[in-house]
Amino acid sequence: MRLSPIGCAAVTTTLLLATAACGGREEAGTGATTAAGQCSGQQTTGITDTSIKLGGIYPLSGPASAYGDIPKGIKAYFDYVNAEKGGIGGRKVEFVVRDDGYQPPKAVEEARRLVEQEQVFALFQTLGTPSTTATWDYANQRKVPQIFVATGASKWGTDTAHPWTIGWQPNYVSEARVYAQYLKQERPDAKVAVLYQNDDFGKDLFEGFKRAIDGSGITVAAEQSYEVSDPSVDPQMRNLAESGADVFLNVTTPKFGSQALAADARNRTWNPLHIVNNVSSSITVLKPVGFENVQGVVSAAYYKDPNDPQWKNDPEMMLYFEKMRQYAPGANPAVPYFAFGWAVAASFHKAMEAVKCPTREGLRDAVRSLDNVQVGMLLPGVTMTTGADDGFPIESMQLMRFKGERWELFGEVIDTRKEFGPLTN
Amino acid sequence: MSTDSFLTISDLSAGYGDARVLHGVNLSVGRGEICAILGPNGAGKTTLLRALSGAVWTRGSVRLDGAGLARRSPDAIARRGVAHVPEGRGTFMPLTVEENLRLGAFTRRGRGEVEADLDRIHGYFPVLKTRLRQVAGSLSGGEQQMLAIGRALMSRPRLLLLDEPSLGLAPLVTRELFRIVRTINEQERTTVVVVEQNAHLALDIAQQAHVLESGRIVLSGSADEIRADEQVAQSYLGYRV
Amino acid sequence: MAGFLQQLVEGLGAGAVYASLALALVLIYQFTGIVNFAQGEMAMFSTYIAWQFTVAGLPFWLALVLTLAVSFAGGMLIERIVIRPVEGAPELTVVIVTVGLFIFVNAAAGWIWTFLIKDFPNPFPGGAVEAGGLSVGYSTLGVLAVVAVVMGLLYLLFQHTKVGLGMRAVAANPDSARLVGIRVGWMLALGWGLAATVGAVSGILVAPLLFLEPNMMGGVLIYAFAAATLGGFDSPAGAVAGGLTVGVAETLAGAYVGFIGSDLKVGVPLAIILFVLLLRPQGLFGRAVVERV
Amino acid sequence: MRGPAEVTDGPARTDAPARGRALARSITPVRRRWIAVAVLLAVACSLPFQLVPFRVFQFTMVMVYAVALLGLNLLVGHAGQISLGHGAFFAVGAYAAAIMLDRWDLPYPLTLPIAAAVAFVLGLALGLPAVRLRGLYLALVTLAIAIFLVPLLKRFESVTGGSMGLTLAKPAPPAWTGLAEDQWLYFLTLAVTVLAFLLAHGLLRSRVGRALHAVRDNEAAAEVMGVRLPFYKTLAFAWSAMFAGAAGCVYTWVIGFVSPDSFVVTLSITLLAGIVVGGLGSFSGPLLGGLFVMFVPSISQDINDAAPGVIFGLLIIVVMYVAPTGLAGLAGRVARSTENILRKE
Repeated sequence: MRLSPIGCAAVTTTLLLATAACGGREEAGTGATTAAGQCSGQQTTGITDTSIKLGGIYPLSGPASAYGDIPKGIKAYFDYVNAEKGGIGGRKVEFVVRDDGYQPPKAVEEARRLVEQEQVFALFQTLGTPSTTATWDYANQRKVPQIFVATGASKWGTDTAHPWTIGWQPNYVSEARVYAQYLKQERPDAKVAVLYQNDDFGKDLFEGFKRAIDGSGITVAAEQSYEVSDPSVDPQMRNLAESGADVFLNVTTPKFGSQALAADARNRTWNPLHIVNNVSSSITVLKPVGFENVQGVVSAAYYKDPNDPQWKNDPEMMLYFEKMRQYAPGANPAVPYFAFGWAVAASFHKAMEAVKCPTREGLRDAVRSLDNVQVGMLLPGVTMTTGADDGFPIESMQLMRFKGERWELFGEVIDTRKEFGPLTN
Repeated sequence: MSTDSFLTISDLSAGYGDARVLHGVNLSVGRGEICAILGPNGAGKTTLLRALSGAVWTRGSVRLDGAGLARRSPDAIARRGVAHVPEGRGTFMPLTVEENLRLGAFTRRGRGEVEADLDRIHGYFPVLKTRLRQVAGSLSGGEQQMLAIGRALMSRPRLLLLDEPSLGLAPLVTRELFRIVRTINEQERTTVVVVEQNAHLALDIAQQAHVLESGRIVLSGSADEIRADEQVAQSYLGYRV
Repeated sequence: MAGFLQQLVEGLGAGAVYASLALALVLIYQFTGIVNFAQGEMAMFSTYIAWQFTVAGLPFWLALVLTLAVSFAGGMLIERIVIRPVEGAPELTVVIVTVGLFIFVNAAAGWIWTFLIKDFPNPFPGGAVEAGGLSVGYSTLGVLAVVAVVMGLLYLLFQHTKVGLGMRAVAANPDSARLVGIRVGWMLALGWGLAATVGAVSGILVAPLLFLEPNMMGGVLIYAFAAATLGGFDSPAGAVAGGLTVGVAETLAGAYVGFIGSDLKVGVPLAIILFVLLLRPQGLFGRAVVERV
Repeated sequence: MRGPAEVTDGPARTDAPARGRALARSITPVRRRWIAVAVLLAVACSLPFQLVPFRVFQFTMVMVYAVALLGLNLLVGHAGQISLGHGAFFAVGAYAAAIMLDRWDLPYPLTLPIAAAVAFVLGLALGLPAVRLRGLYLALVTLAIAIFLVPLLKRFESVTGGSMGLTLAKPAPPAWTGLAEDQWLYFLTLAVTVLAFLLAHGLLRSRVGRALHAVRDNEAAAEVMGVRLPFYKTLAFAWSAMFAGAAGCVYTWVIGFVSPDSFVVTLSITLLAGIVVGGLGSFSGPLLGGLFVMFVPSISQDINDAAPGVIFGLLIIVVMYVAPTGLAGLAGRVARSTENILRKE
């Protein structure tokens, strides 16, 4: 019974024909259901009268694991709503979290798993620009809502080919505009030194800033980038200090944010106005540097920092602390990632309450027609608004300055859309 | 055989991995004797020594002065007084000559004794004394062989295993080396098992000898008996009786 | 000129940090021929232990001593439990085991202490020595001094103690070391323990500068590799010299070579390594390995 | 799936032991290998018709990794050189394909040979200095290349899209096939994989393969025997880079998105771990390694949701304990012992 290559091919073909004849695969849409009545024909996969299934993709392993805390805040919120409020509109929320290790191919795999195997109603948060970019074509082809993605890239709002994908947090370009606006008022001829992370996030914010100061007296005196794999940004900080700039824009993620703040504090010959971006403005970033070293630092915020004593008696914050202790007992509620998760989950709650049809199409339309929706964990005056020509749910931020042991908000809430006009590509 | 058997090997098999090299070797060596192991290449001579010092797997029994050695680790056997000068001399190349010698005394305590032993070794091998600070790797082949034997003696061994001490040495140097081995044996009553290609030399200093072929002992006897054996003479001594 | 000297000093400070981890890498490589990918993560874990001690209220120096002791024991334990079972396996298998250890320790640290950054007490005062326009931070001086002291202690250990001699014998010729009665297994475990201790020192030096979090040592490890390659993987003194060279080269290139800029400065140690290896494949201080047919 | 199972289990389950033994003996190792390949191919061809698209995608990625590991196997397993930078060649292939698709609108089948060729040439260029290095030092130089590639890709933004990366349309299935997109991508990848395995097989049986083995087993002796060492070492490096580049190209087809941060050092280290875990120098090593790289991280998360890395790290260590020569070696051991049991029966 010697098998030649030809024989091998013959066997293969036979088997192939046999399998093709007897078994087709389960069609991709098995389990896919549609609604009747007024919402007829719309997809109801993953949602029933008593349940909603959502899927999120976060880095739980690898170098970006810090963000793995966000889904814990979300889960705590949903657990609370499920147990005490009977779910969202009577529907208990199930939130499935998958790990992509911040790797795009893994994100694609997990998105497919969530949609095809877990049969989720929607992808609720994919974290990071690369992972979201790798998955949004798929989500939109499958017509699965990919909502409130955890990245501030501006393309989620400006793109028109992916109606099923939408962001949540203020985009990095808008944030840059807030800082530019502040400088135009305070230091109209500022010379700015910029430290930025050499990836989509840092580039987006830095480019946005450059565009926003175009035509003003403000100039970029020096720029330095770093890679996430760098051990330290100290060399970059030394080079920036030599520029003699009078403003320092710190566009970093937490660890590097602390390093840059510490380097600025150590250098007693260079004392610029220090603006740290929102990502690194958490108390948990400032505290290791020492509060005495970060006095007068400026940043912008849109949600409440649980470490900030001014929210001590805020009802939403009190609820947050109480329910976090109850539903996420091991977690420290002071970690701002938990609060972020709480805020975004609450935002989903509001959006879900506004849907006309409890379908995927209904959710897509609801998150694209938010009208001044208030969410307790967002700063007073910061609301969610979207529309046919507005794909950015949150576009308002408020400036704040560090004083004593907390941030002090100052000035009005800046609605960047009103202030600078809508963001376009 | 000798009346007072110091090293007793019974039914010893040994090898590497799946390959068995020794097949049930029996022999005994008297206290203070020099025993030569002869045989063709690949007969298992080196494996026999490695089996004695625990570097290969073994089956059977090895007793040194009544105490079992088989299936102990090499370092444990070394601590029981067996010094093995391996094929290729086992020099610690990057270390100095003095450090090599001191390593021989690694298992011993008592600083004074070690210093005295260093002097004793210098007595046997004066050339080493002039090179104490030199890196051992820079020594010539003969000097390295002296160093290896000196290192072995530093442990005050009860049993000295020498593997091909003449390998790669000039005839004059070899002769000198064997003379010293004889002296050591006489002065310190150290029992010696020597594996040697050069059967003449080995038989000159040995009291008894064994011929190993394909992992089995094929001939045993006193050095003179072996020398007189026609077969051995033909195969290993290069002449007919 | 003062600016140049200042950059030089800063480079030396960064280099000392790389050198300390490179030293730990070299210690293990010398004895086992294994590049321990988990070295940086082990150092990070040790640093967390030290942090835990200080948070519990122990004075810094006591916490340091305890941490070094725990790290030493931990290093030996890792050798006994994790590395020993694959001792006879191909070298690459052992290397991959250390990769597994890397992933494990990193994730475990995040699991136990979260990924939030922690501030670690700086054992050195904050000021700086000012001289002729040059300002040398006490912490830079401190790091350099600690690395020098560690080097000195290692030198004493290896050159002037019996254990050190035994360890060097194992590194030079493990088979022969066995034949003179050295317990090679224990010496290897001792080597791992020692490397873990030196690594702990490295982590504790790094933590006040970079802030403590589970990925703290990832970037440092790359530079430590470069340092060890440059100095020769079998030479502790070379590792230190290599570390300082890499630190200075990286800093100067980032500051003065316009085209390179801060984003490509990681290419500088790469270029150095490549250049050195092409001229001297065994590293600056390493011994040539001659393979016989 | 029933068919293949019967073929493999047939001799074991037969009621007449004597006939079973005779049959077992009549199947020589060569024949057994052909049968195994045939079965594997048959299963591979039927998979996309049996599984949901998500699983089809997973197996597509397994093959992508397997092709990359095939290259690494050539270098590490057959030539005995260690590379910690194969993620870089993978990235070069991926980017070459992406740039061709994005900037020049080349038809995608053309991108495969070109991307492979680019990686080959780059491997040749980097292989020249690598000739002088060995073991550890080569590993570190290749590691440095992998690290350096990321900022380099970001620097040349006009070509590579910078840190934002490039997004591309995936190859669409031709209408006549009647296949869905995931199935079409799967078969494209399968074709490339089969091609790659045939090529590697041919390479190893050629003069080049024999020379490589000589280099691995004893470099100095090989040189004495007249093997032109620098030439073959460089060639091994280049071939190996080529396979990684081809894998990268297919990756671009399948994922439709490349960005510098997708190809960080971890990818290179994962690939090396994959081939060692899979089994160096064996035919099935790359496939098993691909399965490991693809599935074990998800399994880790299923075991420990809070810290998947803890489980993943442990699993790597455990596999190396159980199978120090890789999963392929373990599979071989299991097969041999089963066979022995059959014979004795």
